[in-house]
Amino acid sequence: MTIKTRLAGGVASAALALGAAAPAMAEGELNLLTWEGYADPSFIAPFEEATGCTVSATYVGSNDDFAPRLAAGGGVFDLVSPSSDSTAPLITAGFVDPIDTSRLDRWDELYERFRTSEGINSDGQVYGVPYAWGAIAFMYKPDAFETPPRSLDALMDPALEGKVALWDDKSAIYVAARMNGDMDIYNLSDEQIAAAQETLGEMRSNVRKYWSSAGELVDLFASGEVVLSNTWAGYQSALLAEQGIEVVEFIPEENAEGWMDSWMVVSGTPNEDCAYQFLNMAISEAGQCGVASVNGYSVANPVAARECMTPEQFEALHQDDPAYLDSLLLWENLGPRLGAYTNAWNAVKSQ
Amino acid sequence: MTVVQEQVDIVPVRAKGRRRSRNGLGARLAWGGAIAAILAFLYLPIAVLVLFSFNSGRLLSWPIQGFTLDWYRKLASNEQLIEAAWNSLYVATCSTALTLIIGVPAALALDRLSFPGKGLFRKLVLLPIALPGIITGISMLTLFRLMGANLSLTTVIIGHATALLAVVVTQVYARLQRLPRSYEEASADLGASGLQTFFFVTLPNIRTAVIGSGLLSFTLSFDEIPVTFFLTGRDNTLPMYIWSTMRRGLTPEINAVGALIVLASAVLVVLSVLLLRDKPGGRA
Amino acid sequence: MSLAEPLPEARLRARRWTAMRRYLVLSPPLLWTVVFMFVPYLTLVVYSVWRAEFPLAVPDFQFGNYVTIFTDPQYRNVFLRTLKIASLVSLCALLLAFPYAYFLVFRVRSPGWRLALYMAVVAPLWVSYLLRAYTWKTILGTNGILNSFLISAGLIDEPLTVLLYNQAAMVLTLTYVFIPFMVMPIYAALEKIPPSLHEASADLGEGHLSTFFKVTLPLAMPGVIAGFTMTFCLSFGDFIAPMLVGGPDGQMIAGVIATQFGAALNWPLGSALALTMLVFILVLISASDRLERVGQGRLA
Amino acid sequence: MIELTGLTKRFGEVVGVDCVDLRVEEGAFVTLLGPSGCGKSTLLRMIGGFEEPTEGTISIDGRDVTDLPPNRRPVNMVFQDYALFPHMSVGRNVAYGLKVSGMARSEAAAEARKALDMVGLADRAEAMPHQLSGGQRQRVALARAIVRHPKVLLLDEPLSALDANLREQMQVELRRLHRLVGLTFIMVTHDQSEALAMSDRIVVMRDGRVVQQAAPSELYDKPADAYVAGFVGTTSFFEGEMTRTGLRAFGQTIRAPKDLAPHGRPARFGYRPEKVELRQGHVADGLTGHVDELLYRGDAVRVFVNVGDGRLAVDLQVTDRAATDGLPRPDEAVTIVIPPARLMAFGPAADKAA
Repeated sequence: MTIKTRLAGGVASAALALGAAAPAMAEGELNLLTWEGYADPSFIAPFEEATGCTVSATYVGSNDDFAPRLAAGGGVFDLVSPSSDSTAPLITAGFVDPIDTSRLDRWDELYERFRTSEGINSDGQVYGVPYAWGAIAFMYKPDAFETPPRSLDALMDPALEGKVALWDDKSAIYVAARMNGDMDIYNLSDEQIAAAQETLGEMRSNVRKYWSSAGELVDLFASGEVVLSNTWAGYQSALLAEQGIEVVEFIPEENAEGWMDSWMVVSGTPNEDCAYQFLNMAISEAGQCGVASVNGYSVANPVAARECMTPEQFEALHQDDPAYLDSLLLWENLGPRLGAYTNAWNAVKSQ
Repeated sequence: MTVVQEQVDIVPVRAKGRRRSRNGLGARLAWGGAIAAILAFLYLPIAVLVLFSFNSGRLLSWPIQGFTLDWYRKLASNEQLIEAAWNSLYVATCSTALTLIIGVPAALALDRLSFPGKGLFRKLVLLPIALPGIITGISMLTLFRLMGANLSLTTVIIGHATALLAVVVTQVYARLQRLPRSYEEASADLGASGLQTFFFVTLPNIRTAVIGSGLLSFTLSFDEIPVTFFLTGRDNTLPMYIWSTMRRGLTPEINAVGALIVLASAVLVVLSVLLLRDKPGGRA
Repeated sequence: MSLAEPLPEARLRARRWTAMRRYLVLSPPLLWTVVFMFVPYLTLVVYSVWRAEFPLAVPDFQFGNYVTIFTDPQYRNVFLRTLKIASLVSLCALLLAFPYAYFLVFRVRSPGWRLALYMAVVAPLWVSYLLRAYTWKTILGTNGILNSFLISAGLIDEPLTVLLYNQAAMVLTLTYVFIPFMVMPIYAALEKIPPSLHEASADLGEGHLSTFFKVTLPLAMPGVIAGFTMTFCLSFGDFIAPMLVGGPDGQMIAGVIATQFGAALNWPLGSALALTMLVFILVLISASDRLERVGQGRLA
Repeated sequence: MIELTGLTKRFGEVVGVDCVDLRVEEGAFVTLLGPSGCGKSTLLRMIGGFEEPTEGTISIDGRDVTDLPPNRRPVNMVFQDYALFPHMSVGRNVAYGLKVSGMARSEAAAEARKALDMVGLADRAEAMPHQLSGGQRQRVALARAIVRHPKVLLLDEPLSALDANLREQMQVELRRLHRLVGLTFIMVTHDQSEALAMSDRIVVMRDGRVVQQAAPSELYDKPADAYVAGFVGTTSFFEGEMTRTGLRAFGQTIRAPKDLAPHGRPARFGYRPEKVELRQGHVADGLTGHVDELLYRGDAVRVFVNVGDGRLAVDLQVTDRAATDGLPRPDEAVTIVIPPARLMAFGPAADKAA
C-alpha cells in the first residue's frame, strides 16, 4: 500500500475519529509475540517466500509479558511462545486455542514427554507445540576471574561490586532462594520468599543492571559493564562470540532452572492457515535447526534435529539425552503462588 | 502551565538598546564561559549521536575508528524500520489533523462561548499537558479494554490526539484572546454566515497559531512513547521500534536514525521559525 | 413585554437555530473530551476499586489497592525516590536555565542573537526524546565515549563506573531532556520585567547583586515556579530514563505503574497508583498556579 | 423605520438596558448620547444583533428582527476600532459583504470601488489596512458598511479613535455622507458636542434608560432634567424658590416666568453661562456677587462669581483685543443678569444633579 493512499485513508478516518481507521491487513500476516531469535530472518524469510505469509515479531523480555499483552486486547497477536510454566493462565483465560495436532505433519516426532507435558495439555486437548528447551545458566568473562566461579556465592563477592547483572524476571527469586539453600524453588513459603528478597537486597550493591532483554545483556558484557550474569544458555554467549568477546557458561553448584517453550495459537486469529503453516515449519528441520543455530537452544524434535545438525551439535545440545533436562530445575507453573513471587521481585526493584 | 502556550509565540523582541554592561572583561568572560558550557551540555550529545553514526566500528568509544556510511545503508534496507517510520508518519498526520479539527473549535468555544460546565471542560482539555503520558496512556487503555476495542494504530491516533489536544487549544486560545471580537462581529454584520466568518476572517487571523501548534503537535506525536506504549497493537511506530531495538542492545544503526531525525528536526525548526514570523499586517 | 407571554413560533425557531449552531461548534470537542478524557479517568477510578483476578480484574468495591499503596513500604520507597529525583532534576534544570535565560534577556543585545540562542535551547525539543536520552547511555558507559576520551587524554587510568546505571545518571539525563521546559517560562518572565525597574533600582543606588535579589528574582518567580512545576511533573512521570540509564535502584513510580499494567498484571493496583499520582500532580499544579498568580500580582 | 419596544438587557443581576422604547424615522441621523456605562452601546449592539435582548422587540420597517443573527439583518455597523480585516486589502474589505452574499467577484469589486469613491479613497483599494492613517481607516469602515445599502447604519463611537483635528473634519464628512446616501444613521457617542453637531435627533441615556429624546436645539434649550442639562452643554446650577415677585435665590430676587416652577418650595434652577449678561457693580433684577476666578479660553472667558454661598459661571465672548482689557478683575463686584426665558428649573432641590 502506498503512503499516499494510506494517508488519504488515514485523514478520512481521522475526520471520522472512530471506525476502522487502520489500513486493512493483508491476509496471512502473522504477528508473533515471542523471544529474540525466534523470528530470525535466516529461517523466517524462506518461510515467508514459500507460503506468502508475512511474519512480524514483537519480543518479550520475560514470561510475565505474555499474559498482559494478550489481556490488553485482542486482534493483535497470532502466535505466542511462552515457556511451559506460564502456559496455564493463558489456557484458563481462553487466550489461546486448542491445537489440531492432525494438521501438524511431524507432531509424533516430538519428544513424548514434551507432547504430554502438563504445561500444554488441558482437558484432553493440546494447546501448545513444543519448540525448544534449555537451561538458565550463568556466564562470566574469564579474564575477570582468577578462579572460575562455580557457585552462586560469586554473586555476593565484594570484589564484583557493580559487576554483576541479573535477569529482570521472577527467576531472580529462584536464584536467591537457591543461594539460601531453599532448593524447592517452586514451592517457597512466604518466609523463604522474604529471605530470598533479602538476599537480593544484599546483592544489590553488586548488581549494575537488571537486564530485560537478551540484547541488553549482550551489550552489558560487550561494553564491559558486567562480568557475571545469568543467561539464556546458548544464546547470549553465541551473540557475544560473534563480537569476538569470550564468555564461559556454567551450571552453578546450586543447579540451574530449565525451561521449554512451545508455540500457541491465539484465540480468534484471522490467520489460522498461516499459523498452522508456521507451526509445521517450526517443528521441521527449518525451524528446529534454525532456532538451534540462532539461539543455541536444544530443540523439541530430535528426528528433525538429527537430519539437519552435525553430530557434534546434536550432542552438545543434549538432543540424544533428554534426561539432561531432568537434571535441571524445570520451571513449574506457580499457580496461585505466582503473585507472591512477582510481588517479591517488584519489591526488590522498588527498594 | 504557561509553558507550551508561550512556546511558539515567543519571538524575542526585547526593546533595543539595553545599556552596555558596566562590568569588566572578567565578568564578560565568566558569562561567556558559562553560556558556552550550557550550550555544550545541550549539543555535545547530539553531536556525538551524529558523529558516531559514521563510525565504522561497532563500539561506541573514543576516538571513532573510521568513517563509514554502512549504518545508513543498513537503515535504507531495514524494512521494519521503514514500516515503523511510515506508521509514525501516518499516526502523526492523522492525530495532528484530529487535534486541529477538535482543538480549534474547543479553543473557540473556550474563548467565545459560555456554557454550563465550561470550567471543568477547560480543566479536562488542558490536563494532559502536565499529566505524565503514562496516565493518559493507561486510562485510555482501560477504556478501550472495557469497550472491547482492539488496539491498533487507530487507538494510538486517538490517544495522541487526546494527549496533544491541549497543545493546540492553548496556543489557538492564546491567539484568539488577542484577536478583537469585532472582526467576527463585523463579518457577521456584513452578512457572512458562521462558517464564512470562520473561514474568511477568523482562520486567516489565527493561521500562524494553527500552523504552529499543528507542527508542534505533529512533532510531539511523531516522538511519542508513553501513550503509544500502552495503546499500540501489532504495529510499531518509529519511537517504539527504536525503543525495542534499544532495549535489545546498542547499535550504531540507531545513531544513524538519530542523525536523520536531528536533520529532519533542524529543517522543521528552521521552517517553523521562517513560517511563523508574523508578517506585517498580521496584527491590526 | 413580560416573559410569560409566549413568543411567536418564528422567533422561537430563530432562537433555537442560534443555540443549535452554538452547540454544533461545541459538541465535537465536548464529546471528545467526555469520551476520551472524562470516561477514561472514570474507568481508572472504577478499576482502582476492583479486585485483580486473573486474567484481569473482577468488579468489586473495596479500597484494598489503596491500603496496599499506603502501607506496603515498597510503594512509599518508590514514591519518595521519585520525589527526590524529580526535585533534583528540577533543581539542576533551574540552576542551568536561570543563568541562561538571564543572559539572553539582560546580556544579549542583538535581537538576532537572542532569537538564535533561544531557539538553540528550544530546538532539541524537536529531536526525539528517546534518542536524546539514549545518547547519554553511550556517553557515560564504562567503555563509553566519556571514559575512553578521559583515558586517551591520560586523565584517568581506569574507566569510571560511577557514571552510568545509577540515580545520578537518571538525574543528568532527565535534566538534559527537560531543560527547555525550564528555560521557556523563565525567559518569558524575565522578558516581562520592564528595563525601567532595573534602572530605577540602579538609580536608588542598589548594587547588581541586591538589584538581582530585590527586583529581578522576585519578578521572575512566576516563571521559575511554572518551569519548576513543568519539569517536576515531566520527570515525575517518566519511566523511560530509569530503564535506559537507571541502575538496580532506579525504579520510579511510573515504572511501577507500567509493571502493574504489564508483567504483574494487576490493573486495579496500577490504576490506584496512577490515580494517586494524578491527585498528587493535580495538587501540585493548583498550588503552583496559586503561587504563580501571587507572583504575577507583584508586577501589576 | 426602526421601532424598539420595551427593549431590556440584563447581565445577570445588572440591568444594561432598561425597557427602552424608541422610534427612529427613516433617513434620520440619531445619536445615542450618554456617559460610559449608560447602556447606549448595548442598545446599539442589540440593534446590530450582537447582543440578545432579555425582553422586548426590535423591528425594522415593520419586520420583527429581534431573534435574527447579525448577518440576516438589514443593518450595518461601523465599529469603534473599525474592525478592518487585517489580512485583506482595502478593496477586498469593502467587497467582503458583497462577496459573502454571493455577488460575482468583478461586480463586487466595482461596487466596492464606487463606495470607496464616495469616501474619497478610490485610489487606495490595493492598500492593506495597516498602511492607512486613522482617518482613512475610518472611511474604509464607512465604505464597507454602506456598500451593502443597509436600511440602517450603526456607528459605535466612530470618531473616538481620531485626534481632535481629524475628528471635526470627519464630522463634516459623516454629515455629507448621510445626506448623500440618505440612510438612517444611528450613532453612539459620549461626546455631547459631537452629538449636537451631527444629529437630527439626540437620545440621552442614563443607567440604561432614555432620559430625553429631542432635536439638538430643543435638547440644549429645554433639557428635561438637571442630568441632561449638566451633560449636554454647560449649566450653572443654583438653588432658589419661586415667589410671587419672582425667583428668590441668595437673598436676591430676579424676574422669572410665573410658571417656571411650583411656588413656595425650594427648587433647583440653572442657566447656560453663555446666555446671560455680566454687568459691573450692582444692577437691579440680577444676582450680585464678587468675581472669584477667570478662565481664559481664547474665544471666550469663563468668569466664576461668588454669589452668597454659591458660585455661578458666566461665559463672555471675546470679540477683540479691547474686550480683553474690559474684563472684570477678581474681587470686583458684578451682577449676573439672566433673561427670564433663559432660566431653567429642575424640580425639588433635594434631587441630586449631575
